[in-house]
Amino acid sequence: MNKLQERATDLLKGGTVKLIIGFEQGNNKIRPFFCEKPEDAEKLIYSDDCSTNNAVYLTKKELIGDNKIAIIATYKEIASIIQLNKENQIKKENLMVLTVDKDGDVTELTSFEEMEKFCEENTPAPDPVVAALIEKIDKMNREERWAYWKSELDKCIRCYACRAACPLCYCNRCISEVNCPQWLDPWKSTLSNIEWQINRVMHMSGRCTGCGACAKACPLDLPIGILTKKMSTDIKEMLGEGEGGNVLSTFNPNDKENFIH
Amino acid sequence: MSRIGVFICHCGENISATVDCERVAQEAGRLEGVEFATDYKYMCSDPGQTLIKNAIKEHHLDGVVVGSCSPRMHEATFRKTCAEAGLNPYMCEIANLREHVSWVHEKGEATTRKAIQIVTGLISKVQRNKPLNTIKVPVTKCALVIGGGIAGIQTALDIANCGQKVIMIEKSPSIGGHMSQLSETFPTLDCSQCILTPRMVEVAQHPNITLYTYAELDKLEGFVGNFKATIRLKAKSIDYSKCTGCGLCTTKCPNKKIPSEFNEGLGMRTAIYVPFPQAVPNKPVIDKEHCLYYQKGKCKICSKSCPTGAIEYDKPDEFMTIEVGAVVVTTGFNVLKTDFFPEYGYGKYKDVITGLQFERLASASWPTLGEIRRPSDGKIPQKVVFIACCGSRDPAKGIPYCSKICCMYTAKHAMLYQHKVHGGDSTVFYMDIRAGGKNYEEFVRRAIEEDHVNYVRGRVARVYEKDGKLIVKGVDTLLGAEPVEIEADMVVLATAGVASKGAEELAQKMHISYDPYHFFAEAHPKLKPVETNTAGIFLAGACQAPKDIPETVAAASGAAVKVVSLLSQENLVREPIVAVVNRCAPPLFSTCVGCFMCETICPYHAIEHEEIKDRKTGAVIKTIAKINPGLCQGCGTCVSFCRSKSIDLEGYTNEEMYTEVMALLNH
Amino acid sequence: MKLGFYPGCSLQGTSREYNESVKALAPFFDIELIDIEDWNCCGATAAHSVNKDLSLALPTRILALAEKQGMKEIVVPCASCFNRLSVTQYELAEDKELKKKITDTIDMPYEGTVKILNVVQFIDQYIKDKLTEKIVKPFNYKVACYYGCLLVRPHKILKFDRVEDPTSMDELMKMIGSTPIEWGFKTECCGAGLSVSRTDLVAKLSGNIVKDAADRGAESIIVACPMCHSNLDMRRPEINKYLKEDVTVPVIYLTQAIGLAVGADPSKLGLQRHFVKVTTL
Amino acid sequence: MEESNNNFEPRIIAFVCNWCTYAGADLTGTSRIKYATNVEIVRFPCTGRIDFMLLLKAFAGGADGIIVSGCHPNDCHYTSGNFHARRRWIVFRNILNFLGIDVQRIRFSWVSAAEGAKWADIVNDTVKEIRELGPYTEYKKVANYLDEEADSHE
Repeated sequence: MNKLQERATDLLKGGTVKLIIGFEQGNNKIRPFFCEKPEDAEKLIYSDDCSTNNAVYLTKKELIGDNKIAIIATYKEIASIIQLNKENQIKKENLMVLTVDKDGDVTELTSFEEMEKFCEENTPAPDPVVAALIEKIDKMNREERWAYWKSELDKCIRCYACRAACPLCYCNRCISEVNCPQWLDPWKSTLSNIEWQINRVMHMSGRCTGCGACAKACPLDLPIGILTKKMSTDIKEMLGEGEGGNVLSTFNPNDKENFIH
Repeated sequence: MSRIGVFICHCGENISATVDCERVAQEAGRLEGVEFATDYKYMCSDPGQTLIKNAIKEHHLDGVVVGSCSPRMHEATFRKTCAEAGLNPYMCEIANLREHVSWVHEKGEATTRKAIQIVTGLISKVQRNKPLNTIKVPVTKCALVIGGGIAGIQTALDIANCGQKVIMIEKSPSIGGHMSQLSETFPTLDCSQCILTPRMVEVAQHPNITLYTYAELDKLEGFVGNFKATIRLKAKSIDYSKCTGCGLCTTKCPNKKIPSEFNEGLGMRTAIYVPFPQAVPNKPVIDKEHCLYYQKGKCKICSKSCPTGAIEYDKPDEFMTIEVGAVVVTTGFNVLKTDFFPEYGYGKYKDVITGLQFERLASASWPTLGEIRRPSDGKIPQKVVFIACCGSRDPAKGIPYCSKICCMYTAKHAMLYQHKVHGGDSTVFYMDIRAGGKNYEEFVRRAIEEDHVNYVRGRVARVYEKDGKLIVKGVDTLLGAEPVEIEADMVVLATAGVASKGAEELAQKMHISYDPYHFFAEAHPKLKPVETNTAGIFLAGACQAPKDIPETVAAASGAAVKVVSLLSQENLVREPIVAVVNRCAPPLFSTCVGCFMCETICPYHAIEHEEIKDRKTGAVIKTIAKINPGLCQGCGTCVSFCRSKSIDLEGYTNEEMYTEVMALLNH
Repeated sequence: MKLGFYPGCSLQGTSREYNESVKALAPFFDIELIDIEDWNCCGATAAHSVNKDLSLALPTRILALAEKQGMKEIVVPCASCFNRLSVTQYELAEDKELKKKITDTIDMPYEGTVKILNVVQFIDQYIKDKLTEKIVKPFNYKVACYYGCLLVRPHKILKFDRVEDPTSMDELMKMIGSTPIEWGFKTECCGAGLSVSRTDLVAKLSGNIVKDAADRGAESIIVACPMCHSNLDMRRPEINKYLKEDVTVPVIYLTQAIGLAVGADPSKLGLQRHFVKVTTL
Repeated sequence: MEESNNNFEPRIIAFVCNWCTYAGADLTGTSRIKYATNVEIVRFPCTGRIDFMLLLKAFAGGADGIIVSGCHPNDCHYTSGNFHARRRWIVFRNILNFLGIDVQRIRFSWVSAAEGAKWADIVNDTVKEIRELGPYTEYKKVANYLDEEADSHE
């Protein structure tokens, strides 16, 4: 057993935690693993190659209840945990955050300062594919952009996998489910598909940690991840970093714009 | 199926000249849900209103749309009409057919069409409207005044004289504030103490005023009409019920070398002390930081000397919770100390003093008995330089604003100096002389012309000491920018007026806004000068910006009237246009997920945390946002921010607005 | 420890001893100062009084060269060069369009990442900690620390010391055993570039400075600016003529004083190059 | 068949706050300044209340243009609603533009209660501009996918 597995065994045996959310090797890919029994601990591995952002499970009451749990976290999870905490969605006393370094040593990040430091030191390089696509779209004229997005989003089947995969889409009732008024048509249509994505991006503004789980979850491989990516970059440039990651519920009297007459 | 009534007003010919009112009514009458539609010459007239009332009763209308002038004109009128006929007033909407249609468009088909569309939009909206009831908030009939300077004194007396109860708290041992430190006041040169002390005594003796000195606000909760304030009563170490104020203890206290705050450090006081002879209350407190007993555990001389046994060393600070309906903040200001000005000596030279220190030197009582003697050696200065705008109007010093009072008090200082030191020589360096105010300009002219104060327009670059003199290097910009060098015996800096210490912290406790300089912000610079953005909290005096005494007193009386008009009501009646967080059946309880990101959006701090608890165990199931209807003013910014649409604004709900927009377009 | 170094024109000419003393001091503290290769004039007063773009382009080229040569920090002893370089870096950081225009002009990439240190900052950061232990001969004199204009102003840009009453040099002088005096002319103007065209004005302005220092018993005036030095030192005959007395207090560079204290060879510090002889020391 | 731009009458919805722009538009009326009939005003308490979804819905409902207007910065009746709204619009407009939605069709402005003439100018300018841009056909097509299918069968 490696150090991670040993630590996991101890935690579960000693009853320190009820559940460890981590990763295991699936048939073809790394997948999330919910480890509840000490004897299962040997299945745990550490990898940042999992397409899921496991922080998404931290807001699932039915999974966690009032139990203390541990999460084996990579940059993605930790960035999300920091944001979730700012949004009052984390009970710190019930959550243990573990990371594994390149030597296989397990570290517990006990405070949010430590987590923030971890994120600063481990920020992944930007994805060149995403950047290239954004640049390509930026260079199109408006009609071309419209045609591009219309044809892409026309394919969307509104399965809401993007919503389910996102750790920050934790609302009990999504706007897509509100029917008084019916903001979004519930069926698949180009209009409501576009409207849904606009809502998703607006709701993510300033909050998105850029983990890319939404795009990876899309069964049609639609380029929806670049919407949040583009929005995050532009917001930083236009408005700076918002308080608590939230740019839309704070303001600066000197915010600059050039379109209000 | 709703039963809407539509009433189109001709407004004489104001509307009907360009809009075919009859057709608007006819078309509206054909819409789904419309039970009754008509047009009339003057809908706001008595017969017009009777027409509406009769229609409501006769047709059992459950909603009304009046097509008339702007709702800003007659919305209240028509809502009242509906209420009189038994229809909830918020089931009435006004289509603006005059200001937004007939007066701005030519006669024609397009104009009539637009009128029909607007009416259609509102017919759809009113079908979604819910009856709303005005919000009644009971009022606690007592006001809290924070700060016992002239602003607080005036406010408290005015409120108390109207028969309302007042609680005044003052953080220092005596009320009186900065005004009690002043020698004489411009532009009349009457003695500050003489006009102030009677009012201080009146506060202490007024049956409607309860005074707590040495007390500070610890916490403020609640909202207009219903505040709950926690007051920290700092331990005075003296039982005031026993103390007779004989003052024996203060003469016996061995620690006599403590710089007196009242004298701005120019005189000394003891550790057990009354700040000044006319203090109210005129009873001592023990300054624990300097008391030998508190610091070293030995002494107790005051206790031994006290004839009534009033000294109580071991009493801790106490906390008191009071309920008040309104709060007036009158915490005043401070002046910058000389050590803010390295170019003028950085607090190094004893004879470079602030204007407030000069007030003490000129004061008849203390520490020089009214003789102008400089602090370093007690000599009478033969040459004095006054420097105006020290810090003020200087963005590089972080104080771009004008401190307003300095021009006048500097003229007064120079004048007092000339009166007291015959043959003395005084120079004032100034940027501009701002003497706007009744008899102010005349006062300054008197200083220049009758008392021969030498006014030099220009800045001082540096003050340094050489051979026992203070060398003041400046420039006279009216004489071709000639450098001026004066060998002075004393230099008085008119240092900038700044927010009082702890102003920011106090503002945060009360949730009122403040400007970048920590002065408290009024709700509107012109029309709401004594209100804050938090209903029920008012401001007066220099806590808002530097102000002189007449202005402060005027503002204090203004704030008092606002308080009295609030406290004279049994209930506050408020429009029910407030935001609400939805509630639904368990296990969800509300669609609010408690992210509380809306908290920062609310300018009124109306968003609170509500814990939903298990009825049996009392365990917290969920924490959701709750909007305090007493604080909410109904802007609705939180509503459009909320991602899960868990907040809605009564009167402008998502459904109402959505329906109105879609109906406008679909017609 | 290697640091970038920008001498500037004065340090190659009238103020060779400043250059020499900075360079002589470095090895005592295991510091190697590496000149920016192919450096040019910063433009000094001349450029920024006639052509703003030029006055920005010249320093930008210097900073761009430093970046290209991999320097993270550069030491700029001349107060005027320090001022011009810092102002340029500030203005270009504030205005993206301007930055583009200037970098297009010099046709070199420029990021604005190089940290610019004046001589006092350099000593504070890299010498101060080890200074006390290195002292072999305390500089046991009454001194007047003279800061002049360009070292501390404008504060908004330089963010160095207390603008109206700087004390950083006083602190350093205390460390090497001196007694700094309190005086009124720490940041008064010496007359600067008017040295050549209006020597009479310089004699008056610098005269007041020298006189106040001497009257208060200063045994030397400590400076960190070549211009101040030449006005207080080289213009002493004119000053004395204006003052109608013979003031002999010498003017020496901060680096020379520290150099003496740590036992550097006086000739390597260039002390012999002054007009007002440094004999009493 | 698109209508020719000359006789095309755009539908424009104006989302305005009650305290500044609505009152400003009232002043346009009391000053009897004439402007185009193409704009219909919807009253909100504050620009902060104007949900971005309502703007999208207006386009979906067939609007060719939109005006959003409220109090000038620092003049908000509720002190900061317009500041929050401004941020929201900065982000929203940016996203729409990236998606290729025609942001030229949304006119944002500050009109105070004293700017009756400015309101008339804003309306007239917007009507002129939208008239030049023509009907927002591409959005209308997407909004009603049945029509789009019908089109593609032609």
